[in-house]
Amino acid sequence: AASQRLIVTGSSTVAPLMSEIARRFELQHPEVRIDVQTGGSSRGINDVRRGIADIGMVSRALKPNEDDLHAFSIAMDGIGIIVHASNPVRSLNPKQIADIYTGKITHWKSVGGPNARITVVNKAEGRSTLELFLDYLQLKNSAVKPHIIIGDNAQGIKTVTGNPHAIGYVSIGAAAYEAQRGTPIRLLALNGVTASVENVHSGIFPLSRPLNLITSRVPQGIIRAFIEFARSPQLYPLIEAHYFVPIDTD
Amino acid sequence: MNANQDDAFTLGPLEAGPVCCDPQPVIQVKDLSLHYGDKIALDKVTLDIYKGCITALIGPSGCGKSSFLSAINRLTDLIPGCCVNGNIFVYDQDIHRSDSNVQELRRQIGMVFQKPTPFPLSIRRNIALPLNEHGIRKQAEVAAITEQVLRDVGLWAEVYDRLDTSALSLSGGQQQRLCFARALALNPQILLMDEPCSALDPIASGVVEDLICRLQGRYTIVIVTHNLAQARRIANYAALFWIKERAGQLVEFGRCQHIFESPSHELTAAYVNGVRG
Amino acid sequence: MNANQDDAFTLGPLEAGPVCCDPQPVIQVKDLSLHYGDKIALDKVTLDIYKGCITALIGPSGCGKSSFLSAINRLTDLIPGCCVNGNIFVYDQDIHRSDSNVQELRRQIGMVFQKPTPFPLSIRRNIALPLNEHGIRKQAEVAAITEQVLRDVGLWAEVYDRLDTSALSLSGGQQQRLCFARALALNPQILLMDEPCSALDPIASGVVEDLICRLQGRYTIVIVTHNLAQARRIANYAALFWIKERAGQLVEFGRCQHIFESPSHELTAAYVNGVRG
Amino acid sequence: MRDNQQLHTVHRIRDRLAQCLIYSAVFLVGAVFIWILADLARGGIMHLSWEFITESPRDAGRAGGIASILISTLLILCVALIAAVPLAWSTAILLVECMPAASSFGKTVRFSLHVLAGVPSIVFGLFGNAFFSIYLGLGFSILSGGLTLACMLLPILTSTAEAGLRAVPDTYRLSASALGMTRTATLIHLILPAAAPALAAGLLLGIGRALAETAALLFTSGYVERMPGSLLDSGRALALHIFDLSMNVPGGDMPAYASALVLVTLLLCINILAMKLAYGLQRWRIMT
Amino acid sequence: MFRLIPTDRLLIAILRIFAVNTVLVLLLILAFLLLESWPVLMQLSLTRFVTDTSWHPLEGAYNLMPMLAGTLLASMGALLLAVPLGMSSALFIVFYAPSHLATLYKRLIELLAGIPSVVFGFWGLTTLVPLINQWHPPGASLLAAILVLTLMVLPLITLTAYTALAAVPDELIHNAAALGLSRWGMISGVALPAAGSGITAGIILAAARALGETMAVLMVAGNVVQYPETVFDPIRTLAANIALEMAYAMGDHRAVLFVSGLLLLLLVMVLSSIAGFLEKQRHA
Ligand SMILES: Nc1ncnc2c1ncn2[C@@H]1O[C@H](COP(=O)(O)OP(=O)(O)OP(=O)(O)O)[C@@H](O)[C@H]1O
Ligand SMILES: Nc1ncnc2c1ncn2[C@@H]1O[C@H](COP(=O)(O)OP(=O)(O)OP(=O)(O)O)[C@@H](O)[C@H]1O
Ligand SMILES: [Mg+2]
Ligand SMILES: [Mg+2]
Repeated sequence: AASQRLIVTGSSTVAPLMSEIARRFELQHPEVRIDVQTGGSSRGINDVRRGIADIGMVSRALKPNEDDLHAFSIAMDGIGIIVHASNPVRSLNPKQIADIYTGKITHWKSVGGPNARITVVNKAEGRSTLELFLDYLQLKNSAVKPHIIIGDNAQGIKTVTGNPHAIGYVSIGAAAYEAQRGTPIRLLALNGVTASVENVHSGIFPLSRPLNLITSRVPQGIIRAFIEFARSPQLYPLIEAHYFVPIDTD
Repeated sequence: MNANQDDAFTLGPLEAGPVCCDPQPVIQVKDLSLHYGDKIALDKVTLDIYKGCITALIGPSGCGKSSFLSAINRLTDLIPGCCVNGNIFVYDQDIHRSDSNVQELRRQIGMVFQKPTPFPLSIRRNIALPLNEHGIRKQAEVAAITEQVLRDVGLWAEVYDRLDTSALSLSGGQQQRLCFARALALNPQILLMDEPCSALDPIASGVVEDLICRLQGRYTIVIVTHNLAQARRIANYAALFWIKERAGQLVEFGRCQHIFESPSHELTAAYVNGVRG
Repeated sequence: MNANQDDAFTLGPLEAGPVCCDPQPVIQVKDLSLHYGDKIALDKVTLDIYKGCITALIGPSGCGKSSFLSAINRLTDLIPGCCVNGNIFVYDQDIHRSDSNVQELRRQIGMVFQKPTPFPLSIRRNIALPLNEHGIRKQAEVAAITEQVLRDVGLWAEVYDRLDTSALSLSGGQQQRLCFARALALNPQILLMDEPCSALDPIASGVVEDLICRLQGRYTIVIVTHNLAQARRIANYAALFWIKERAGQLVEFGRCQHIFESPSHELTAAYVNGVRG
Repeated sequence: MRDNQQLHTVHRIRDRLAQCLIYSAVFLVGAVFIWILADLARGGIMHLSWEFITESPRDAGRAGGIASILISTLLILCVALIAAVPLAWSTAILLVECMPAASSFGKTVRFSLHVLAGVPSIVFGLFGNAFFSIYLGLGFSILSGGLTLACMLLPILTSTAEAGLRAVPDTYRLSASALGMTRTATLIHLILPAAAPALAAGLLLGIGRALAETAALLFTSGYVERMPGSLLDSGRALALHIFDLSMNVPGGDMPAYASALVLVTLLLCINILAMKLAYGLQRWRIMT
Repeated sequence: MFRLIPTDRLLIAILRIFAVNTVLVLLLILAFLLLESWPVLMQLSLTRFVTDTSWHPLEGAYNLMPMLAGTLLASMGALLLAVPLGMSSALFIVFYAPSHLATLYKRLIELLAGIPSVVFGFWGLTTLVPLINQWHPPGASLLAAILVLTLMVLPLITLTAYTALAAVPDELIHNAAALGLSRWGMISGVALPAAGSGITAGIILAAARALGETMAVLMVAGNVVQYPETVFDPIRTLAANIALEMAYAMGDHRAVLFVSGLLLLLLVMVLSSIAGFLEKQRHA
């Protein structure tokens, strides 16, 4: 039985990757048991501060008022706009997206799509994807006129999958991973820049962010070992398989 | 006293002359058999009920007296698994004919059960509900009938000032008399009673017994009772049922005096003498 | 017939000589008042119950007969809101003294209710359970007592071969006799009966009445009954209760013959003559 | 009584009309529900296999089975029942056997239960999170989930037990008392056995509610889908698994269908089992 | 024999200790909800929950009213559909169906009563929402919430109404029949009034269930905080709001969620006191 337990909570973007990393780590350290819970970046911060979790997952850079925490980047990710695969629209610019999200554009026709109303999918408050997205479009959440509000990336993908006229935004990693598995969604190009891992890697894609692990104290012992393991080059293939961009720690 | 005055009866004169001098069958039961699933409750009962008379059905528990009553107004239709064979004629009409109107039949045949069962409504509604059902809807008419029947059963003085309270707040004897009133309101020709006194205390029971006596002649009455003294006191005819070979059967039927004083059947003799209910 | 032989009684000889020639009070009730919350059920009843006699309590419904019985074995303790004042002495012991042992009291005083209430257990367990409770646990002893009391109530022949079937499978009269047997098993000196026959059909009722007669002399019996004929047949003493000013009161107490034939109180006269239960 | 023929025709039409409406309502309800059940069965049966029951989930539940989730669910259920049943049943016994219905203590308890019964499960979730997970420091664990569920089951178990005990005829209590038996003995030998079917039915209802619960577990027992090693580990309940698969996992519909099918079957089995149990208890009681 | 009385005392003492715990649980729940929501209840005036522009906790806008409206609308809509259907089903079982069909149908309803809400939510999400979407996008809407809630409370209403109707004494029905009442006359005149209090209690129970239902609604209602203009508009209910945001709420936001928990509790208490009041009225 496991004698030591690590609780990791936070961003749903990082969680699938982290579960896999945790599994591999446990193989090497049979005495350790790692529980990965999702909920959102804020929950990661929250739980670490309250001491419920040992490590938090945060899919953005820490804010100035969070400098009591220690962050360790493990990968880069971008946020991509997704639509259903049957939607002929290939690209949108930030102005169009802002108009769609604030309700100024309500029809796909206005942006060259099919003759149908747009179903706007937004994220619930507290998700870092939402914060980054709004930040980029210079919008306040109160200005957004959504039709459906979702929690996780996966839920966003699922919603768009089920609704041919929906538009949403999720982690590029998650979207690409799903698209590759045959899920009928398409990542839209932003300002003509294709939403892809390469473009995030090379830094051309405008909507990108670091994925961090955070702790409340300087990591010691097994926590430190785990964080180091998560950042070690042997995991690069795994990170890439999840369509994130590994960061060279050196 | 004023109450006593109100208690006076408004029952009309007898319709059929002196009681039972000339027995005239109103209900004719021919070879009636009744099953509940596999259980035979009645086996080939043939019996006439005479106009204006009180016929008492007696016999030990489970011999099918209640079942017999239910067959007459087709209440057996309501009991799942109950199957009736044979013929019952009420006023020469076969009640089991497919074109016979059950609701009209049941209006003609009033019934009072062992346990007083007023509906959980006000006293007034208890009587008005069946009247409305049978097409009497005019306020004034309903009110008149209500007063009439409540006087008939001697309840008017007791309840006239609280007709709108729940019928459940009445005492047992009052509830039972309300059930009588409810049955009488529909102006039936026949009254069936299934041990109408046995759930009441002696005084209430006496009041109800009086009531039954006063109804004699105006209605044809069939009463089930376990109280042989009562049967003797009030009935003109008596029928003894018995369980033979696990089925209820009619053992003897005749004038009350005959059954109680010189029964022809040994079972009857044993029953009417030996019982100390 | 073999069955008849088994039916023979094993009741012992009378303990107290010829019945009631010398009335010797066993239960003394002094100024007993009983309330249910605000409702006064009994008001200042004073009454002696004599050894070896059958005392019948009669009176209209709600006059507090059952309440009186419950007070004697402190069954009133179980009823929330019931409050008892006055003194009851059983064998010269005040039963309301704080150091009196209710369980022992109730063992001494057997009780049989109106509705037959066998426990939903086997026939055998029905009798064994209270015995065990009172410390009699030896298999052989329990079996002996069981047979003894079942013979006493005339049930042995009917059930000896199915003691392990559910008591609920018995007929009403048998169930009631089982309740008698259960009460007798504890070897009480006093038996209280609350309308023990009234839920039974006439034949079963007759059997139970016989049983009560045969218990006379060996036990001091207090019986509530609505059946005046029955009271007259079996009781040595009778007490009439009545509701006056909304409270149950004792109207008259005396020898049975006296109460029924030459009552001193006009209410008694009216009741014993006028009632047609 | 006038126009009887006409009147009865009107009645017959009214009866027919009522009957038609009722039959069509029933047909609608039946059809919709059979549609749902058929959907579940059709969706689930394809994915269902022995491996699905015995393997742990992989790839966020898209592959593998639900073994670890079943274990977590059972553990949560056990914790909840062990905590709730003694409390609930003793409260019910106290209310019925030892308290006048009007006593202030009885009223307080009954009022509390009445309110508790209506509290939405998500509010229990909030409470469980604040009290068990954070205040008592149990974190996201099977224990805190189970205890939260126990709070939720209290009113159900108590009120069913109370109803069952009240349904035991008073005559048993009176006759037993008249035979000089103590309350304890009466309770053990007569009342509890007589109420056993009702108690079992209540327990069954409680188990059903517990198995079906999602909202109260969301913030107490957590999301972790792995085999739990101890009661302090987080464990994902089956209902939560269905929620997660259907909401958060693209391509999770098939396993979600299968899990739903397993859950519904499980509930059905428990139902049948409890009926048998109650029946058996009754037999056994008569025999001894 | 003298030992036995102490047994009783001991029994009662033990039972009392357990029962006190039951009361404690309720107190504890109330205490913790209050404790956790205390900061906002102190800082913000209660009017903020009514007058704020909308629900944007991160921007400090805490208007609970749209969600309250959503909750009430969804529940009432569901009751409006479920009560007639449920009553019909109960009447069908008790009065209309031949016995084997009645048993079968009752089994079906019992089975459905046991189906977890997530399963209904899941079915709604995969079947109902796409259907409504074809008719009127976006699909996830008040309508979907109402329909799913209807499915959930319908068995509850049916079973409670069935129990109440089945408890109407046979004698009453036979009496009614003996007076020549037609079937519908019997049902509407006697059976329904006699079963009235039981049926009302069932409906109130169902209302409480509908108000507090979380997961199924979360899955199909769209969760947009707004006053719906048509049934096709998405809504968010109070309970769904808690489930959706609790995981990552911090500070005031978290406290406000506890406030909405309190609000839900309050709603349910109002409902139960209405039920209690009705009950008293009947017995008076
Ligand atoms: N609904 C029923 N289903 C099955 N059997 C029944 C039903 N009603 C009555 N019986 C059986 O039919 C037989 C006759 O019953 P019935 O009620 O007619 O007797 P009864 O003479 O009225 O008895 P009692 O004097 O106790 O009222 C009994 O054996 C009884 O058990
Ligand atoms: N548990 C109780 N709570 C309140 N009032 C009660 C209770 N039991 C009896 N009463 C009332 O006390 C009075 C006496 O009741 P009791 O049962 O002693 O009468 P009774 O003479 O036995 O009547 P019956 O002949 O109907 O059995 C009645 O008015 C009754 O309504
Ligand atoms: Mg009968
Ligand atoms: Mg009495």
